Amino acid sequence: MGEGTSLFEDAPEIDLSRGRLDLALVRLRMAWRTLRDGWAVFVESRIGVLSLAIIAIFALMAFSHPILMATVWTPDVYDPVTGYAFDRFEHPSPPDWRHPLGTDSLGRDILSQLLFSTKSEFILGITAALVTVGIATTVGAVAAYYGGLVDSLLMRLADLIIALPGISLLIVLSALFNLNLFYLALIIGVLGGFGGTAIILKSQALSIRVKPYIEAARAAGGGHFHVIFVHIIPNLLPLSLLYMMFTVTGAIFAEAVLSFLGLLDIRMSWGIMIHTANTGGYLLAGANYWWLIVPAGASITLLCSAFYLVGRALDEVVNPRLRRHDR
Amino acid sequence: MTNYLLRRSGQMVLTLFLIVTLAFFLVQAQPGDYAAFYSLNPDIPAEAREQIKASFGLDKPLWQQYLIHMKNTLTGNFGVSFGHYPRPVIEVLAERLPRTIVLFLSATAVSFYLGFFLGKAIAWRRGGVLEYAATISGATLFTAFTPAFALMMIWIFAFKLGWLPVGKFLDPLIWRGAEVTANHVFSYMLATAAAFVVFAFLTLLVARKSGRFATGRLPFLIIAAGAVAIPVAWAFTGIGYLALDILRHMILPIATLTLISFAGTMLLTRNSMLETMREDYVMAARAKGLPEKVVRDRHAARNALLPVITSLVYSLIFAIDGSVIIEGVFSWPGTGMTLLQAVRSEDLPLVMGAMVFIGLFSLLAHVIVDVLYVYLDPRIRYQ
Amino acid sequence: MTMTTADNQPLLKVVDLSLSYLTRQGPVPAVQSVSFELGRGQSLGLVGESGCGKTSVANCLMRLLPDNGRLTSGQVLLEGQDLLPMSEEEIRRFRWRRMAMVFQAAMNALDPVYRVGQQVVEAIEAHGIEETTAQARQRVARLFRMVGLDPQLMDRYPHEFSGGMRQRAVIAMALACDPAVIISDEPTTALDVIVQDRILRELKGVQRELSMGMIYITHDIGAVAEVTDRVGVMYAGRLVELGDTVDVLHAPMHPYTAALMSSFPSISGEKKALGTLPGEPPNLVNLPTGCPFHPRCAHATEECRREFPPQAQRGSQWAACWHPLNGAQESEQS
Amino acid sequence: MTSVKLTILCASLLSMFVLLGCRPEVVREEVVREVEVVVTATPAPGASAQTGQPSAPTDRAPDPTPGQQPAVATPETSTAGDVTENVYQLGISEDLTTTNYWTYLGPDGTIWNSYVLGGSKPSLYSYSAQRYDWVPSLAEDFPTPLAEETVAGQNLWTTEVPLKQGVKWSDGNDVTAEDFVFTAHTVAELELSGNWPSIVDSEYFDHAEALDPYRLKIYFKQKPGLARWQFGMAFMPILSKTYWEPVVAEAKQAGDVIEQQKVLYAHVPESEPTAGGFGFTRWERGAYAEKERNSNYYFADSVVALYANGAYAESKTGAYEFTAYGEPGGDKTLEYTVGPYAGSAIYSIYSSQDATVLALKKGDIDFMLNPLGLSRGLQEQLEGEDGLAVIENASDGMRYLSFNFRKEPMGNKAFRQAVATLIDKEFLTSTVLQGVAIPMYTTVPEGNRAWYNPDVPLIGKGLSRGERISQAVQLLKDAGFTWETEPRISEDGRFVEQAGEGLKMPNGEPMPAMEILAPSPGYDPLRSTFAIWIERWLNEVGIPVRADLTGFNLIVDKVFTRQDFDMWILGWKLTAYPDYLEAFFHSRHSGLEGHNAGGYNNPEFDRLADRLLAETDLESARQQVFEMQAFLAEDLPYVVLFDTPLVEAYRSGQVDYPYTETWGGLQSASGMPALVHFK
Repeated sequence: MGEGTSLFEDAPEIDLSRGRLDLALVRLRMAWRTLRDGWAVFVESRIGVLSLAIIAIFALMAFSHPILMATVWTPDVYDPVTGYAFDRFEHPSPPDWRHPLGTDSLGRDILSQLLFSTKSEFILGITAALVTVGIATTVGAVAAYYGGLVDSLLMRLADLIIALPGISLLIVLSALFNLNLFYLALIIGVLGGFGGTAIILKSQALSIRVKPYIEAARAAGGGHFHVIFVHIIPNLLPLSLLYMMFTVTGAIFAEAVLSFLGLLDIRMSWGIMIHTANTGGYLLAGANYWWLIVPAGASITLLCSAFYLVGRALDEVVNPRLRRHDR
Repeated sequence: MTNYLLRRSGQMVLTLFLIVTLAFFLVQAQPGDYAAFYSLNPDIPAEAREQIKASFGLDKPLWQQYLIHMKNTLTGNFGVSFGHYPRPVIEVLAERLPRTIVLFLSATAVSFYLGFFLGKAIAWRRGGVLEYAATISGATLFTAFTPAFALMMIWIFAFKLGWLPVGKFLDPLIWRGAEVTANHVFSYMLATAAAFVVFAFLTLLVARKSGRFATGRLPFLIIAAGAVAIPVAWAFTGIGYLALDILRHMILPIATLTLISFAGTMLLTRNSMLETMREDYVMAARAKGLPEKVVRDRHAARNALLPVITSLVYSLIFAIDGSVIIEGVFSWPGTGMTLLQAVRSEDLPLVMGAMVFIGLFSLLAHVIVDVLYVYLDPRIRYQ
Repeated sequence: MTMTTADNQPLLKVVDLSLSYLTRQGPVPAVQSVSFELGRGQSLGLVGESGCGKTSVANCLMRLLPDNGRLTSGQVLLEGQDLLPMSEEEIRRFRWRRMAMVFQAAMNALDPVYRVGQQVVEAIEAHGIEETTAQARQRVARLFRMVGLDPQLMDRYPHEFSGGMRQRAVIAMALACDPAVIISDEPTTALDVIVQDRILRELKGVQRELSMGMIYITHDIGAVAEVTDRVGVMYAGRLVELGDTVDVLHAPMHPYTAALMSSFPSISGEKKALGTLPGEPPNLVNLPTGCPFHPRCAHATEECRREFPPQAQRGSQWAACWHPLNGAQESEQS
Repeated sequence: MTSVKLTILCASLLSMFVLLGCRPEVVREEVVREVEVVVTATPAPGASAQTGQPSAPTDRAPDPTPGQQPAVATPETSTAGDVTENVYQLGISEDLTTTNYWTYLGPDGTIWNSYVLGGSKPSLYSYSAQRYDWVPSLAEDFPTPLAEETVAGQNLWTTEVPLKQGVKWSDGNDVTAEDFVFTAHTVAELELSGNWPSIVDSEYFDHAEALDPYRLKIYFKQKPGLARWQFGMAFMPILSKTYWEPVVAEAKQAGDVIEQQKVLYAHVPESEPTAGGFGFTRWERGAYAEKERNSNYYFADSVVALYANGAYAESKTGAYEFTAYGEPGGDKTLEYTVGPYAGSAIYSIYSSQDATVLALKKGDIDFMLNPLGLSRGLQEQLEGEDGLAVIENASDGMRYLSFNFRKEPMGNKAFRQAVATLIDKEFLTSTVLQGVAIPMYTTVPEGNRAWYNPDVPLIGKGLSRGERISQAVQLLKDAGFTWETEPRISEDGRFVEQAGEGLKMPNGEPMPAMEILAPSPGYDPLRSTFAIWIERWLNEVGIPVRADLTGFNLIVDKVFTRQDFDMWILGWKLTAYPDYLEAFFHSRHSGLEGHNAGGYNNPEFDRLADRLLAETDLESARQQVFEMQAFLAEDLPYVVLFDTPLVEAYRSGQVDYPYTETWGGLQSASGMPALVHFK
């Protein structure tokens, strides 16, 4: 994965004196071209496209919750946490048209919980991914650009972090601190950002650093920050995108596991849904109470593997050596 | 090679140092008083609390506390477990460690092998049905919700089919009359495995040094003989049936761990293979008229293994992480379960101890992988 | 050219060989209707710019095609046996035993994790040339001596070898099974000139000594002149000229050959202004109609644009050109 | 090469079968111990504990099961032969942490330790089955009444207890008064921690003396109430002096008292004499513990009978007969013969409830010990399963909402009553929580029959939504609270059309925004559900509260350690003798870390509580507890919310119990290893 395609390989052709707007325009045009080419490679992966479709469906689900709550669902009945299905006498009750996924053991609508949680999972995953990638690209670029002591320090830190088992560490943290969704995202993001992702982005940044246009930019009087943020980091973005996908998978999975163990301080999530089913003793009930476990369980698996597989497909876009033979 | 290993050991010592520091400052940073955790536990006699405070230097300034903490940790003094008072943390952990190691090393080995095997197969026959099937099922299992999945495995194989036991690591009815403890058997199993690995390693090393029969079958026959000798030797120890009982209990957790974790290795191997398959020496091997399987296994896969071996560390760490959940579901009392119980019962010394142990374990993983790497890559070996 | 097998059959006969690569942009014809013959003890050079299909021809001969490569037509007859319809297993037995290859980048042709000697032994054992490993190792020692390597070195790893040593080892490896034909794909590109020269000479010597057929692929006209008896010139996947090396080099018939030669320093080493070849090699995906060289050719006419030219024969030399050059004129240049 | 690998594999497999064949016959020697007797006893119920997590309410459960099988005796007859074949297999969720009885009642008081270790030590008195009568065990009869006596210039209270003769330790020694004296003195001298101080309270206990081997005299520094004597020292487990004396002597050599305790706690007993139905034989850490039948158990074959008229009778042929609480006669409500009928009891550890249930269904275990019982989903699954019986019992817990009395308006009684009125416990327990919880109105659970007062004021019970709101509004108005906009109820009385706004306290200040700390749903869905609904109902009338669902530890930290909060919801696991009422509500316990974290301070109640502590008579103590319950139900320092019933399952195809109806379920009797029958 060391060397990938660069977004702006031909960037040095740009005359730096031509002003930022032009530069931005050219960059935009080239980014668009790269995107189009990348997309062409991406769509070749049937798994990747399928996974992207799954993510899109989940995104729609996330958006649908507030809309449904504002229109057809009354909070009394459909609130994911405090709702109660008055129209039933027994809970958990099986699906019907009013509660398409039935209700949980506390009489709350499962579909509403699922949709509500989808939103949280997206927020969690994307926050974690943005934090990871934000830190990792900066760390990677800085380490590669300055080298020497800065590089050694940052990379030793990364070595340390990847040596830590993540879930175990989060469990310990949950014992010491009161973790809510935001802190969880932050911690996962920071661990990822200073850890493995930083190492990979650094090696990519190294290969960018030796490209002639970086020399050109420096010769043209670009300061360190200018070079790092305008020339190196944008070229790291494709690879960063790839690692965002993996971070999302990791974050959602970690949340589910910690919630399942009852260690997080949140009111509703897919993990909590399974936790509720489990403490109610329905985890073993399988077929009889499938709607308590399957929607949340399948969502975790589907969304996690979708992000993971999109990442894998992106890998083939970003890393040409994985592509099929081609002339 | 010496340089390489020295540098790596240096890094590891540093990492260990950082882990211990991290443990200390995490406890410091948590809301509430660090001292309180050690001293407010109502189950600990009041005077004992004072003593604990003193032994941790809680009355001293922070930097002195830190130094004391460091010294304590490095000398193996992790304090006294609240939940197992007055057993020292180190003793509790030492008791659990062999079980975790036996289970998770085997599981990682199996899952690594399966992942590598599948990875090389799907890279070799790229775009086949196998690739789609393996990738999708691998990723699905990889992201399957572990507790539910593990429980499902128990339900199917232990309950519905009744082939295997429902969790635990031994059957009390078999062990009732046994004269040895389970840890005794675990240690012997570990020792046997270690001895076998060393034996196989040395055989291969001798084979390679002598160069003569490097490509022959003799070394493999010798290793096979060794493999046969093990159960025979165990049969004479009189505790063979106990080991067998443990092995029977290991099947289901190993299968579960393998299923949830092989995909990582598989997909990595696939990518690594795709890259090595473009190398000239693979083309050369094929041109030499070597059978496809030889080209694939001895040349492409053998080289693709190098970057994958590095990821063995992560597989091991992933397994340790999984242990927190898997051990709970399978009633396998190892370090993962200890950590979870300690967290739940706020047995902070045990939490910290378990964390440092798990850190040590992942360092051990690094060492193993480094040695393997040196063995596998002559370019490093002869530097 | 005159050296044929006893039954008057050429050692290697390639007839109408065509290869396409399937790509996202559609099939790309990498080799089109290439035909040539090679006799025992004879050596044939294939020259052309990079991307002209030389290496693809070599790969076709060894049937080592990437998974998107498709042979669309042709025959490759080695000692009268057609290699193309063979099953994978049959071709596997054939490779190296009868036709071996010296790889383009010898640097990378050796597997870094095995000892060099072992990699040769492996080939010997795969074809059952020697009974025991010990005998195989003796054979490797002989081969090492033959290519000028100390047999002691066989238990070293590739990264302990210098570039020249590796190249020799690769040659030794190619010779391991006494092949009838040896294909050398730019065997010396990565080496410095002096080593290059020595290895070339040794290669030639070994080929003569063992009386093997050799196909020598290069873009280096100088090397062609040194080692080959006949030479074929390739352009855009087609063989555009074929003839005895001396004839082709002194009196090229195809304008492309002439241009190619003019862009290299003289064989005799005289300093001389390099003629430049205008334009770029054509995009194989989108070949020009007619003669593919016409956009770059000074002599191009309407018919060049319309139709692929027939072979123009001159003795044992031919060129696919509507307007073959007068050899005498051109020879002045060289 | 592959074929070689295959060879290795086949060879290994083959040799494994060889190995299987070599499995030695497990030769089991009949362990004949020279043992006779012993009484199953239980330590006194100590302080109550915060109910923590649903899956293990208190891992430091200080109350190791109220009265186990009452011990009684007749010499053992010829049951031995066939009985030893039976193995009683139980599932537990967590490992023991010690096998040392001192440690178990000291710092390691987990429920799991109590399941396995409990019942192997004799005690003077114990609880009777089902009814929790106070009956003699090692004692031959009731003690002499407390008397004042002056010893060496000190004014002491004394009592004398006659002991049964012929009760033996499994090492052959008699269980005598000396063992009691040794145990009590060790606890006092080493200042043992954990549950010990509540059993041997140094503020009361002075010393004990063996008048002769079977006559014991205990001296108290001040007059002990029921909690200290009858439900305290009288339940003290008695440890063997012969075995422990050297260990204690060695411990006393160690430096200060902490070191001494450490030495004692760290001792790992080996073949320690037992006096219960079983003796501890093997502990495979993390896997299982095994107890083997004590073949000369003194109380084996004794017969216990409970009569409908309240009488209690216990006898062992040729040894003793005992009756109390009236003349035996009329209907017997219960009669059983003490075993044990099993050769051995094995406690296997299954760390997840689901795995335990599968093991139960599969037949690997006969009964699962779990302080929380089965959740509803599991219950449903096991019901109707062949060979399994599901039973339900009242439990010994209480979940409550309480207030910080240091802040207004929480100190206002009308406010608390209004809150209690607004909470529809029946709706939540039966409708929302589907009957997994039982509404509660008083601080003693119904299952605790001897002490439960059914006639306390039931604030809000049976009201409709509308009635609740109007009553609460009225209560607040009467106390001087005012609204800018009063809440308005819909016509059918089901919904609030207009929530109350601008609520002002009697002093004219606006009602402050308040927080209810409650466990998060991940921790306990029941309590968090309550919290969320309470938040909603209070908001409807304009009381600005917000439920803060958070970690258990954080609540404990805020409420008990720092006392920085408004309201909180937690739970207690309760002891049979309700002296906890004093601990929870007496103003002397309202300091930091005290049980009365809310700072409830009512001199009237303090007087009641003090009187209870000093009470020595059972019947008048009962009257006082009734009075206290009624007082609390009206003054509402706690709004008691609910309790959960305890559901358990056992393999009825395999085992049978003399009775299954008991407070806290079979688990509270540790699965009755000495009573269980085999089919």
